[in-house]
Amino acid sequence: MSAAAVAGLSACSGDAPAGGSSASKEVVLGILQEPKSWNPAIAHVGHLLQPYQFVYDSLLLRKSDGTLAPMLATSWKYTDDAQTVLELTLRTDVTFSDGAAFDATAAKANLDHFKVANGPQAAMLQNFESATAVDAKTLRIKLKIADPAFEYYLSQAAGLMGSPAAITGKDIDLMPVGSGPYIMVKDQSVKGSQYVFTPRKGYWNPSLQKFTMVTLKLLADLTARVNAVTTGQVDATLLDATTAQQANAAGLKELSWPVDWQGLLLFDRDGKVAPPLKDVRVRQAINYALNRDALLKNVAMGAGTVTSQVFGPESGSFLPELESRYAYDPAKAKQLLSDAGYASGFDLTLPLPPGIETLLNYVKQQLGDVGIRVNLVAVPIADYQSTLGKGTYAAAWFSLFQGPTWVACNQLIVPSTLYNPFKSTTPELKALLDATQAAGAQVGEKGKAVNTYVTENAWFAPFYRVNQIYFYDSKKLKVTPQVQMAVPTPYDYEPAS
Amino acid sequence: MLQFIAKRLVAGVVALFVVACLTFVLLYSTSGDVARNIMGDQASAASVAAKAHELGLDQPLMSRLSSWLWQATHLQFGTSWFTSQPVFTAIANRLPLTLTMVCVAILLIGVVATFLGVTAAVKRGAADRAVQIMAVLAASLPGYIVGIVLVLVFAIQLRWFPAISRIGPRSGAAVWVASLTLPVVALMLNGIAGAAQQIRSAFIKQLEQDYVRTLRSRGIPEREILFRHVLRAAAPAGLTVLSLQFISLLGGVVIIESIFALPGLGSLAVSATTQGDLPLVMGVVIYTVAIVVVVNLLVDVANGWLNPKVRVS
Amino acid sequence: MNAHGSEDPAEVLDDIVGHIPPVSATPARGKHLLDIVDLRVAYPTKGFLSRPVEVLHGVSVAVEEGRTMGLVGESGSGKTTLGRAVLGLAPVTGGSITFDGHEIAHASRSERRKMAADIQVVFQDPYTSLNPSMTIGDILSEPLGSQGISGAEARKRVRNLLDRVKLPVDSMDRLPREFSGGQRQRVAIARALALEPRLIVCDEPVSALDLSTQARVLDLLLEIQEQTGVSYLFVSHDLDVIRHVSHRVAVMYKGEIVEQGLSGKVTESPDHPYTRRLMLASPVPDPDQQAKRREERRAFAAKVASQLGEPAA
Amino acid sequence: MSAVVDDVSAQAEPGGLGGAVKRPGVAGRLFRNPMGTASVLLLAVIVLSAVLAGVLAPHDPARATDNVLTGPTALNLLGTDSNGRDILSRLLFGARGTLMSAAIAAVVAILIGLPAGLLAGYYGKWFDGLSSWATNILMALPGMIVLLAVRAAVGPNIYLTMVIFGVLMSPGFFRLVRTATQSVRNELYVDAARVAGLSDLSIMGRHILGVVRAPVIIQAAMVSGIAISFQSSLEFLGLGDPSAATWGVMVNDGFRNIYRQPLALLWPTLAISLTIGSFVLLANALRDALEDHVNVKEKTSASRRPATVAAVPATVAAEPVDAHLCEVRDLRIEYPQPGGERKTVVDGASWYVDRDEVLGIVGESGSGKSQTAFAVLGLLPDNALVTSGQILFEGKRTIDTASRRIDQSALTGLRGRRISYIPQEPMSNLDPSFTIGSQLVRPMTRILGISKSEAVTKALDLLSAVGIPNPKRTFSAYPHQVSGGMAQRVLIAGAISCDPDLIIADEPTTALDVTVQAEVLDVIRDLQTELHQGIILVTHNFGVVADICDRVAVMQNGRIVEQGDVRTILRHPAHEYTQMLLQSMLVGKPPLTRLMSDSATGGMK
Repeated sequence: MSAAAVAGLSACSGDAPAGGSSASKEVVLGILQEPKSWNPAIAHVGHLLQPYQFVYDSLLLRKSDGTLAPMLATSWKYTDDAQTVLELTLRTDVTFSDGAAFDATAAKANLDHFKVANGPQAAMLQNFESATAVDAKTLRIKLKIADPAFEYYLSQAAGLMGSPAAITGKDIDLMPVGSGPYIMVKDQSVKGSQYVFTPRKGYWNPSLQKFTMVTLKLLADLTARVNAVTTGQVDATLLDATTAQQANAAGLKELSWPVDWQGLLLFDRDGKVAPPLKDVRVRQAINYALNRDALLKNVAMGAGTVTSQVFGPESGSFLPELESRYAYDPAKAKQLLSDAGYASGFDLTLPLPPGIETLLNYVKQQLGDVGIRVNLVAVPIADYQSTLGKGTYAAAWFSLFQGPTWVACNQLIVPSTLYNPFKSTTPELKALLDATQAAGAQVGEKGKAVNTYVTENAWFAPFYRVNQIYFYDSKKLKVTPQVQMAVPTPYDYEPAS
Repeated sequence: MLQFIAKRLVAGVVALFVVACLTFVLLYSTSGDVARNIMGDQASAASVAAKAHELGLDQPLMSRLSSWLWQATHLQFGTSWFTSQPVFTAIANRLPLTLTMVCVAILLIGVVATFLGVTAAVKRGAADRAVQIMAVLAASLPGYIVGIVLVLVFAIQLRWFPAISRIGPRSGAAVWVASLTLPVVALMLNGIAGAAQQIRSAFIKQLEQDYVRTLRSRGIPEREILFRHVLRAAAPAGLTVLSLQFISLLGGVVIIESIFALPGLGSLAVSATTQGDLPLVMGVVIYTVAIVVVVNLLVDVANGWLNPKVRVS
Repeated sequence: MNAHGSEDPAEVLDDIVGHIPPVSATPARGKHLLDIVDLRVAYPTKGFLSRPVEVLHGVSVAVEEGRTMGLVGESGSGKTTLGRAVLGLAPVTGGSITFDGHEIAHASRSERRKMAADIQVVFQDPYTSLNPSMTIGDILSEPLGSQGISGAEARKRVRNLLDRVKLPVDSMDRLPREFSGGQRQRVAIARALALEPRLIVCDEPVSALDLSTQARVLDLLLEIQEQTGVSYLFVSHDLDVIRHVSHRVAVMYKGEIVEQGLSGKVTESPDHPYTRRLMLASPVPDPDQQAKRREERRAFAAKVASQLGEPAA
Repeated sequence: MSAVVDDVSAQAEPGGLGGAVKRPGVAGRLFRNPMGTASVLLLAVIVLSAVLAGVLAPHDPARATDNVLTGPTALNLLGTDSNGRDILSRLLFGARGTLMSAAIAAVVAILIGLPAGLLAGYYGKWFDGLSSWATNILMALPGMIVLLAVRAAVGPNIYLTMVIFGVLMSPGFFRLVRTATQSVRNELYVDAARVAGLSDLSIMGRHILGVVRAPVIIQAAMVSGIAISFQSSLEFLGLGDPSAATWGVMVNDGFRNIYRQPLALLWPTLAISLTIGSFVLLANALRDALEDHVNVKEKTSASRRPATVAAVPATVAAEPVDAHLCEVRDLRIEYPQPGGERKTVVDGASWYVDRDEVLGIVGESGSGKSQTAFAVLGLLPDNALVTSGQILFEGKRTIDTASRRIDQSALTGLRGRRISYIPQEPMSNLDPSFTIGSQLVRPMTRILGISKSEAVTKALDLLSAVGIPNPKRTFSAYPHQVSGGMAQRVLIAGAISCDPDLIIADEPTTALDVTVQAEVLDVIRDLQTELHQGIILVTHNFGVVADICDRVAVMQNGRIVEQGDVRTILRHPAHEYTQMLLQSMLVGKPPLTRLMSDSATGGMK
């Protein structure tokens, strides 16, 4: 009820240029993270993809349901059986904000740049060999080896197209130069605080320019976001289950969709740091010891789905029967530990990032109940990923998004990933992975075997898929969630009409 | 007087240099894995190593220190690891807000605390006890508690002020006033009573001086004695109290900015610390210490000016 | 001194008499217990590279066994510094101090400790010369303890000391603040006597005391000298006190001795104009005699001034 | 009064120090203060509950349950946190971590600050310079920013952070100890100890540690409070160690769930505030206890302000037909003592002074002579009680008989205009911040209502009248630029600047050298001969009395024992006290002989 009043206050207080009737088409979104650089090659996923999409178009568009649609590329297809040559047909009516025209040469330049720019998602192009501008509107991409996720990548960070002249320049860090629906208003944007975007004149697809102004306000702190969205200072933002009640009471509209799975990654499958983990029975015992329902209820207020597998329902390799593969059974857990020779339990050290202590305290409690003595060691968030990658810890909690089959395999299972610090593999698994990689359209089906293998061998101890809980002011706008993505894409917001 | 100022200036620069060296060594001797953190989980080991090289993390500490110092003499403090922004720019963007808050707060503390302190010193009795009780209360409540209570009451419940800052680069005065009222009040509350108590002591000490009695014996009105003579004599002590308050406000602003999501130096310090953005942390330390050095210099000069022994010689 | 010092008529005169050479610096006869020859003392000053300030410019004075050497002078004359130099409490930069044939001007702390039994002190201010938090018993046994006397023997000696300075034995368990100024000075004398020294430096021992108390303390000091044969180096600004207790007298002025000799001679019919001025300035307790002395003083000042061709103040 | 009276002054010294009154120690005084008792008790409870947490806690503080964020229930008296753990039990155990952090910070700060302060204060020289320099740098560091930097460098290690915080807090101790050591080091009793042959180490142990002990405890209490505040702030920001069990971590947890269960935030903040508050109160109470005995002594010399007259019926004397310039009748001034009794400092004193006359009020310390003078000026300390008597200026009462208060309205018209004052200490009685000229001019423009330029001319005349050779230079000088003798002349010039009828001179030459004293007395005498004021000269020196006074009143223990013509009193004293005082004079006595007939064997009664 007061949102209108606050919005009015904001309009007259000089936050926004005098907009008259168009004032209602301005939107303020609360964001959790900000881009490190506006270089499109530095884009990431989720929170760190959304801001780029306001100013950069991608080659392909990933719709809110996860299906791919034309964007800068009007059509695309693999031209060989081995699925290693991909040919895209590009739009010819697109320009970048610095005036340069978008064509196949520009697209090639972007892919080449992405490959060498050493961005956090550089691995997306690990199978990319070369790109060729056949003509102005035809781009041919050659892959070293089939990559079932490649089209998906072109809708993500790897597909963002910047002006070829700008992306290698120095200024790109601070000022984006793309072909996207909006341009950043530099003198109203402050790092660490807010970014302001206005529609770009002459954009090829005005239907994507739904707002007269978009402000992204960085609010890393959850309570600050609750305060901001309930008092109408931002129009939409991500909260969580614990704060949902407050936002609902303020009359905000709630969206809820699963994205990340959370659980323990039992890295040390060869027992290098924690010998007990070498035994599959011990890893299974950990899985049986977890009371997932209690965790979900106590920590996430039930907003999610318990699971025993790491592949998500939309991944293509999801197996409903694995959902409750390790139902809560502490007696069985103790039995398995006893069988493995650890009847009196063992010590397990887990790294503890800030903010996760509630969850891990429960995990510690539940594992302790079957005799596994968990020691939590605080690790700053800044060091958390690198600590995991160094193999200091035999197991660790993490929250990871559930991508398509091959994305998930690449992220979690292959020996080269950060989340496999001990490079564990077996010949059997390797064969399954190879088959999946080469499966083409059958990637999901083949991936099910990988899923079954890692679940049965208890490579992980997943807890649940937690729901993203997103709130927005329905009087001002309408939001559709983006599947498998932490926050909606810019295309998912529209004014409330 | 000029020599006096020059001496203090040199001392300040030396202090800055020492603090810079110590902070640099403290920060950078333990930072090994920041490249992985910058690059994210999908980056390959090779690209992480490349990043580390790009940041100069493979150089010996002392050579990094000397190159930092050399850059610093040109007012270049490196580039943020996480936002690619020059540290100078990042801080320059945020400094005005923080300085505004701190300066407004210190001015208000100065005025209110002087009023309270003088009242307590002259009236004694109930006024004195009230100031003492306030001082104990204020010292007992950490800044974050005050901040949270102010947000809950005045922003969430009463909606008189915004819960989080609405300040942007082109915001008008109205936005600044609205967004900064609660934070400044929160900042002040902790300092005001303590400063009042110290000003009270300084004032009483001067009231007990022999010359006050002699002035009274000369028939000078009490009000003139208090405000022309005693207040002036107590001013150096009061200024010193305020300069210490200023230093503590620069720390307190960290908490307050975080609670009110204000884009100032304090929230920059917190986010840089959380991320391990060492160039920014380093820059924030140097800037705040430089500000303190300047403020202390101003206070020294003011005190020197107030003291005829320094001024006249 | 100060920027306008020379305008003070008293100091104009000071400058004049300061240029007159010292009178009758004849060495004292008899056995010298303490011999100070050409003593120079300079205090370091604050600040980097600033030169030390010399406060004694080559002073020679001697104390005979069992006798009192009175040292008189006004503030800033260096008389107290001379006493402190003998005690090893002032930085000696030149000359010698010989005690009983031993050079002690630069004695080390351990040599000093041995000497503690021979040279003791009574200070001016009986309020700060006793540690307020120690009982009289502790204060008196402190010097005994440093010479290895403790326990029952120490207590016995403390009792004797209290008896000797006419304080009741139950004073032992009391704190200094329970005693009056005169009583405290008795405690200080008892402390000086604890090790049965041969020389006591009395630094203005009665100037903080009331008239009647001063008389009693002087009586006590004289009585102790008769009984024990101790020597005194007696420092005071009061010519009357010096005349009363001294066998020989030295007059100090701006770090130098301007006149010394037998007490009667120096204090009754001085040769040096400064001593004469000092004598004429101290008032006598009879209106008519004082009126006469006042006239003498004025006449003398006029004479000195006219001798130097300047108008009288 | 007591068995140990040997000196007359013993009976009359401020604070009644002559007797053997046992005063309670610092601890005793601390507990006499309700705030002190409360803070000690509260801290004791907090420390005990931390120590006995294992016994007292109703639940395992680490036991996570499914009762998440409940309010207070019978099972969980204060409710549960986001892990369903019992908040009460966690508060009890959390006190350990929080108090330990405070203790670490305080101990580290003391371990650095105390020895460094002792060494710097005692030996000075290069170490003092170096450590003071380092201290200044440390004090210029904003603590929170440094702790953030430390956190960025070493990670969420709360104890290590507190060690660094202790280093940051060490300047407080350093300065405290250094200042105390320096002042004690210059005390004569330390010199006496050195002369007695004590080593530096035992001097520090015996004389210096005792002095710094209490201030260090006070500072430690303050630092402990600040440390808890900083530590919980860091944890609130999420920069603490989330696996540690401290109140700050509980605050962080509570804050994150503030909308689900505000009580989970309330309890730990309450615990933190109470603990910090106790430390602050303890420090305040300790400070009060330490300053207690100083206060009693200082009060008598505290600011001279209008005094209250107690409601005692006055003996209303008949107004004399031809009034003296100033007359004091049966004046009685008392001070309340901490114990509830009153100390009488002036006990029924009566005297008068006329125009063109110098009255000497002579007596030893504590005789009440200065108090009488200040009563005439109406500048007694706040707590002084005028319990009887009257003061008449030209027959006009300055003590209001109806309200029994000093009639400030009457005195405001007199003070500065008709009655003026020459103080004892020349330097401390001039405001160091103003030029001598401005301090002379302002009363004249105010009282005489003359223009500023007239006042300047008159001030220059006055300065030359009091024998200052170059009035213009002195006029524009600051007090620190002139000598003590000159300053006293300036004060005399000030006293006569508004042509007063009565000058009250309180020991005007005591602080001066004897040669300067003679000249200052000359100035006063010459001015009086010319201007014919009445002068009340308070002194202890019979020589000064003989030099300048016409009449003398001798005071002892607040009473006038004898008064009369100066020659009569000095040559033929009637009262034994006056006789004894004159007997103590050294002038004319044979040297090296006893002065007192009862020499040193006892005291006067």
